[in-house]
Amino acid sequence: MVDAQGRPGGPATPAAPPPGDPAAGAGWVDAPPRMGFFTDTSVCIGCKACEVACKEWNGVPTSGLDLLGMSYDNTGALTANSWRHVAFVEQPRPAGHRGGSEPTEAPASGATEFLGMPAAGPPGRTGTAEGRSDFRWLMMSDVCKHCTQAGCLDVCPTGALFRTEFGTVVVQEDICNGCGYCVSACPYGVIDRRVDDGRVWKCTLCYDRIGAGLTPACAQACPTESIQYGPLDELRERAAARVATLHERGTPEARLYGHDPHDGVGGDGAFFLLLDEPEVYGLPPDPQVTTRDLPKMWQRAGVAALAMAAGAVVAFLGGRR
Amino acid sequence: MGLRDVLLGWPVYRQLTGADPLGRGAAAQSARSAALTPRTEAADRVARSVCPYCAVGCGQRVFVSGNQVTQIEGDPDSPISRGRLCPKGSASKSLVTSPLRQTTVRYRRPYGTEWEDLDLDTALDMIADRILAARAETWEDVDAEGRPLNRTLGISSLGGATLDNEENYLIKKLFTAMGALQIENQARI
Amino acid sequence: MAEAHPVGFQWVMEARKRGAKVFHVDPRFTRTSASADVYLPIRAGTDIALLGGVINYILTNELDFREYVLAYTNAATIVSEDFVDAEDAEGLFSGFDPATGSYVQDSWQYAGHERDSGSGHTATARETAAGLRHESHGAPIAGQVERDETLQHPRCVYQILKRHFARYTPEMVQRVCGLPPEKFLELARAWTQNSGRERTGCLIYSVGWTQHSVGVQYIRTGAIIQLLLGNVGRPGGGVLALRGHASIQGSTDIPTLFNLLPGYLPMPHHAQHPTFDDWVNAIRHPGQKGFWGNARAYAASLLKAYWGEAATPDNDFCYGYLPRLTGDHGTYQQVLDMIDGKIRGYFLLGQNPAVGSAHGRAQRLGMANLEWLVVRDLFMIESATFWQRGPEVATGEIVPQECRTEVFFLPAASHVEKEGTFTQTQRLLQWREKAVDPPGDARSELWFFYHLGRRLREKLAGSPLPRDRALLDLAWDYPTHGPHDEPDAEAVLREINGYDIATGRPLAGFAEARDDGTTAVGCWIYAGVYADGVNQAARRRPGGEQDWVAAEWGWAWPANRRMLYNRASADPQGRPWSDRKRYVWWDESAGRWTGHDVPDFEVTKAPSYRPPPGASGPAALAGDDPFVMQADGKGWLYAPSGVLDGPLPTHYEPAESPVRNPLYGQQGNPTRKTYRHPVNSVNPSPPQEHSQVFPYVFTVSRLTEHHTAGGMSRTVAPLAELQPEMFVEVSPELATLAGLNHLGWAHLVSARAVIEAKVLVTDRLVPLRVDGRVIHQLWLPYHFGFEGLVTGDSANDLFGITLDPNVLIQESKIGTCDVRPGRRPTGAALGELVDDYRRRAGVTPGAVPPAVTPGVPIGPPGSGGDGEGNG
Amino acid sequence: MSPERPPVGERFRREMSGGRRGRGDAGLTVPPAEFTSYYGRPILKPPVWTWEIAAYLFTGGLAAGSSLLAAGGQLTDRPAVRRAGRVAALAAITASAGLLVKDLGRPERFHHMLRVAKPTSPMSVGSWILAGYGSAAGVAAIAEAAPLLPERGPLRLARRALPPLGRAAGLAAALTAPALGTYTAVLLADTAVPSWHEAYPHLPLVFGGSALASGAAVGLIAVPPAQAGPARRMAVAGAALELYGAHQVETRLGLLGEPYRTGRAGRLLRAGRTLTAAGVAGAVLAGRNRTVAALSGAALLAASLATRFGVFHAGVVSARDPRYTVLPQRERLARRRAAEAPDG
Repeated sequence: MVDAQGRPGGPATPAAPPPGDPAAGAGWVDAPPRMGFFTDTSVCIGCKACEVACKEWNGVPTSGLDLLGMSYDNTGALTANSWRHVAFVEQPRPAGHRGGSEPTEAPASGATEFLGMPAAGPPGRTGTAEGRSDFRWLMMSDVCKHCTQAGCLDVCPTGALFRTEFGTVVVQEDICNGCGYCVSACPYGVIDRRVDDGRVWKCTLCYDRIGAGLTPACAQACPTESIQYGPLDELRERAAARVATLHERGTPEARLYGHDPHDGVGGDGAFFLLLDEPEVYGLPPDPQVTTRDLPKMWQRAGVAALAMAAGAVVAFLGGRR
Repeated sequence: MGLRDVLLGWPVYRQLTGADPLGRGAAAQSARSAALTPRTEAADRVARSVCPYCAVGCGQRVFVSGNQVTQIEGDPDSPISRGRLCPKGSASKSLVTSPLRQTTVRYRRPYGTEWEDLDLDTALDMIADRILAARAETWEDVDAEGRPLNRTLGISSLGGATLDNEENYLIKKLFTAMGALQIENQARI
Repeated sequence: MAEAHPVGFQWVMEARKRGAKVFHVDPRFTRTSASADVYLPIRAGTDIALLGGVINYILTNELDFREYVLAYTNAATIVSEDFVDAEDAEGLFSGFDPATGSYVQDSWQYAGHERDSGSGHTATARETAAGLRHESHGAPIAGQVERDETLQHPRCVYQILKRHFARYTPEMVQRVCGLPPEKFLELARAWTQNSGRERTGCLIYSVGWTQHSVGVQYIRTGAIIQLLLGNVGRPGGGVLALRGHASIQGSTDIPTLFNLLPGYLPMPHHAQHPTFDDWVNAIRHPGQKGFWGNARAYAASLLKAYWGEAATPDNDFCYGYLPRLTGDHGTYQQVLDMIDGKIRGYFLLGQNPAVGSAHGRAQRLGMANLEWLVVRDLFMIESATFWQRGPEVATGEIVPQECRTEVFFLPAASHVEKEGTFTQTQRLLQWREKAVDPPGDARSELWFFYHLGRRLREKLAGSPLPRDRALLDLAWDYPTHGPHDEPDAEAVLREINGYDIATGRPLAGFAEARDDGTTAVGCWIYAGVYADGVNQAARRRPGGEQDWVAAEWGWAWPANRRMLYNRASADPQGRPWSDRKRYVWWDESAGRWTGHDVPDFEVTKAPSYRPPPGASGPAALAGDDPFVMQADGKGWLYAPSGVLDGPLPTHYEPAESPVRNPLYGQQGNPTRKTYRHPVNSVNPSPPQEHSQVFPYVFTVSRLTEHHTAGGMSRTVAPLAELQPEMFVEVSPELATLAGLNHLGWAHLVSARAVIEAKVLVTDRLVPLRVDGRVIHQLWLPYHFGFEGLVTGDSANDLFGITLDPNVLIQESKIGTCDVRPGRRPTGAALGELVDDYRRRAGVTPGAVPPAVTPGVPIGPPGSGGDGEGNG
Repeated sequence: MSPERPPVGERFRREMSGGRRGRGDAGLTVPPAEFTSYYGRPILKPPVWTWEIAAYLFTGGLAAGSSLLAAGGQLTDRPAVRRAGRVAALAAITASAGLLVKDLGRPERFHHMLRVAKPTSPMSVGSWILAGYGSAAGVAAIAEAAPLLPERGPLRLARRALPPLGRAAGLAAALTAPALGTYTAVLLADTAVPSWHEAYPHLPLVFGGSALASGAAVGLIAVPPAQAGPARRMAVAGAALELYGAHQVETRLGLLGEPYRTGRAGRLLRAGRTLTAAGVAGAVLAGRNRTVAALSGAALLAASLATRFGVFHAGVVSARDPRYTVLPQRERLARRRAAEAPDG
């Protein structure tokens, strides 16, 4: 099947640094508490202040001028030129994912559904105000997850990507040589190479600001505290309380994403409260750091290398002269 | 920089000798990264201002180095905005430092097809002359029944909602004294 | 609110966190809807029907906050027996004068005051947008009135109100607005349940209410609900206007408006105000209650501030220097006059009418027919380059070589390059410090107008002409500083605040203004902003170090009061209505009003105070008259004066509507201001023929990512990329009907213009079922124009010019149009397309549909009035 | 603003052309759950690597195979084999270095690769392997130039010292060659690219086999048939490894095998297989004919090239379509939840 070596996500491999304290695992002595973002999409109003404030502070160039027709999303994704990205999802129905058992009016095909895209027809499905009364407009400010086990950092061959004393993951622009490995290693599709620059760029969690005790630009600007910045432990507690409140108030679909230190990346330094399945927002449902399998990869490569050597030996010794 | 410094600065050496053998954190940090500080800390001065866009009146802090605005961000002290800004307010630095801003007087002569340059002082003088001429040509002393009018309907103005109270005060005062009453702004729109 | 005022919206989110329920009413599902508990899609232009339904719900079920209503509103006041309600006359109130299309208000008055009301005929009031004066105070009427405390008298306001809205049932709301009754009832229930002694609800609006031909009455309807529910003058209550420009409130307080002088003093009218006394006596009603009674002191002090030593009691403080109104001199009248060649010169000060004003083509044609134009802005805006790059150049209507307009573009200083105050939406003045010098030739308006005035006075020096006296006698000596001789903004603020002329001492408040020439006050409502010689607007005590009212941040007019009419937060005896809603109350032991805010009341006047007979002004206010700027001290459920299109709000269809008014024979507001000018055409509405030529309703508004006409956002890269192109939002049903494709092109046609836009097909717009028909609504952002980093056709080009009668604000929140797939034609074909539509719709350019719908009976206009409009 | 940069939407639209409203893979044992993607946009960033990296996979393998061939020749005293192998190895590794530097966003910073030594980064490991291997392969190849040096004069010493140095270097290169030939499989697999990552058990075989086959091809082309017996056998061994690995990749990955079977990647991999079969058949059946041997060698080189590009493209495709990201992860989640359920 898909994952031949499929296994339930368990604790991190012994080689990995202890969960929750990546800074100590990266050689930082007496590191300050791990800092992060909690992005509560249930209060996001989609204003994009985070996108702009980030650009203003970090001098990020524009992404380009192009109407994408993806609701009010015209930057498209997290890119080298958008370190915060607000996703907009227009939903005529309350939830994105349907299990097979649920009755649904939609065809049960494995279809990639193009919301609002110029596909087979306009996206209207019901036709009356009443029928669309359960309409939702989800907004979510996405950002680099600053994984506890960060694939980008693991694979970076130059040390341009490094773990800071705050437990965040930062690209050093003076070091990066644009090899592009991190781009493919990120399970969230965050880090990206800037076309006319050649280096990769992403959220630094405002490394310069937080070093001076300031709040990152996006969190400082956010009008509704959808983006909260602080010590990760504190944020996790706050987030759990918020989910409980939402469940109490009749929003059972509220769930956290990236908060679990036991998930495939050891938990995110920037985690989220979502109101639908992650993939609805363009997030992977079960990301895993690729280097988790690295020991086994080297093992298989070793076997293949031996096979190769053996092949050569046999070729020379095995035949007549 | 001697060979010794090169070696000491080589992250591989730090990997082998420090607490970060895998080269993922402290050992990989560059000198530039270690020395990073926010540019707001280096500002010569901070002006306390107010966002120029909508009428919520969010507080802004304008950081200046030399005569250059280096950052504009929300003022956490403001009980109105609590340090927050919307995308427009957050773009204020780009607004005031935009390369598209016009910084010289431009003049289009009657029937002209292109812009021309004009000295600011000359422009002011030309405008004053045109006001006086328009006033002279269109002045109304009294109405048909001899009641005072004291006005010109030859001059109009539109704008003020993005300006300061002090500016609106002088605008209204001067226009009123010159008898121009067709003064309007966005509040009518 | 989340869409256009995101940072203000944090307080709504804060309230939601504490359990507040948020309802959002909008023709389209916006970012605000996404954050609301309940979203109500409504047919654009029908808010009075919806709100009237709520009033009916309150009165039918007797859910009003009776103690508040009885004591603080005019519910008990008896109205003249001459009054005939619109309910009884197909939508017209008594007193309509068809000759002027306006009302004679005598029959609307309180009983016993029919003749001495001083209001009378409103034709002139309409021409001069007199409604704007009431931003700071009520209309002048007599203070002492007949009342029925049982509210049973058939002519008491309460009963009139009840009858007026009796037909605004949930079913009628559905017929008019397209809202399902259960949604309406959810709103009505939540609103009433969340009001009263223990709870308050607030109502927030913006130009979605004002930019209508019945705009003022929308807000009146909201105010009636809030008064009935006791939500005015109390914390968490109110009718809150979200204004859209940094100091648009300030530019009304210190007006750059034709009909006002600072502090809402009216610009004198040539016929009504020949003398200073006539003028002052028209401002305040003799014998009225309240603080507006001191208008003479405010007026005299303003003239002293203007003309200084030249203004003396003997020469009526140079009152003769003031220019006089003769009618409508508003911005739309001006534009039509420009087209007709009547105006020589035009100043644009940070404003871009080529994009931002209704009927963009008329705006551009007008500007192309001036002698000279001065544009002061940060960027090269459309209003500066219309002669070179405007759409009319493409169609050949403007030929640069034949366009005579001389254009001066003067770069302006930005908000960080000058100091001064903005007045934000809650009347709060905040001082801005200067951060840097403006670049190059850029200068502040303060610099420009000060030096322009200086130069004009130099050029006129020694002039013997009487007309030049006003300029030469002007008090125009402000201290300057710096290499460019920048005038001192703080000195101007000091003059605005006012000072004692003999000592130079800044006034502590407007109560110190005198009518004898001993004080000069530039704007009486701002008196106190420079109290004690301290710039109070520059106060910045951190919010975290203050209570939630934060009285030491900036300065609010009047008297640093953060909530108006806050006496109403206490009961008639001066006790808080409830503990959790305490705000301002009477401290019996100290013998004064106290609380979290500056009391909006004479601070030592006991709740038990009753005025002696014959008192007037503040002394006539009883200890339980909280509405101190109203002439009778009461909140007005019924407006006997001051509102020109009726004492009670009434649902009229917009000037352009595909729907016949389901409530009345009268289709539109009979008093709306129209212009017969060849450039201005109005799409037909029922019962006129051919309304189906423009079958769809369109509405325009803002996007979070852009600002007004785009001059400060389409020019800024990080904003431009977020909304990079002009688009139109349509429902999937309309897309199917009209053959539109997502991200394809469409063009929209009205009798004025055709514009094109990219199509966004979205479920956020829904077709509404109205009176048995399906009504499709389209939405457009109005930010786009042909300059800047991102460009597109201007939505405002589609609108014609029809105005609200009270304040002369245009109806630019709704119009009718047709929509077709593909790009619009260019060149001459563009005009032909619009001509063709006009032909098919039977529209004659310049013709205006009748004010009174044919078949609606018109009663006698009554007597009185100024007579001028009758000619 | 940089006008030369393509607008952001162009980029997305290009990327989205890979995605489509496709049906789920018929070979899946469980019907795929319906899911809603974000406008069909990829969740992952497709690799920014361009053809240089795919080409490097080939040249690196070629170098590794060639060094093994050379070492075999050296140890079994087949000078022609040794010489061809060493020269081909140097040429291939030089090309590799050039391709790798060219693919960098900041080529002038190529030396940053040796700034750190990170066992967690296959590229870092590869850089150090490349540095070690490259030096050895270079010395070995240069040693082949010893006979050309003058017998007198200062270079006389070099002429004498080079052959033993070359022998040592040749062996060193051969020892590191299998690592060079297979680490690139880890390089691809150690990413979030679904079809690369899930193929990690099999890709090393494909790459190792392909490297071996391409080394053998050098022998077939450059060595007289009389000395080319080992090369022919090496071709068989390499082809066997490669075909076995490729078969595993295409059949054992479920949905994620799809990109290897369809589209451009599928065509390239099929072409690779055909060429491999043809090359091996030619070598074995008619390898004593110099022309056929050379043609067979060329076929094997082309096969290796096609296979590398095929694997490369399959990964890119899998990263571009959110299906390949979401569906396997959803299944993994479902399995985990089932395992965590109280009833087991």
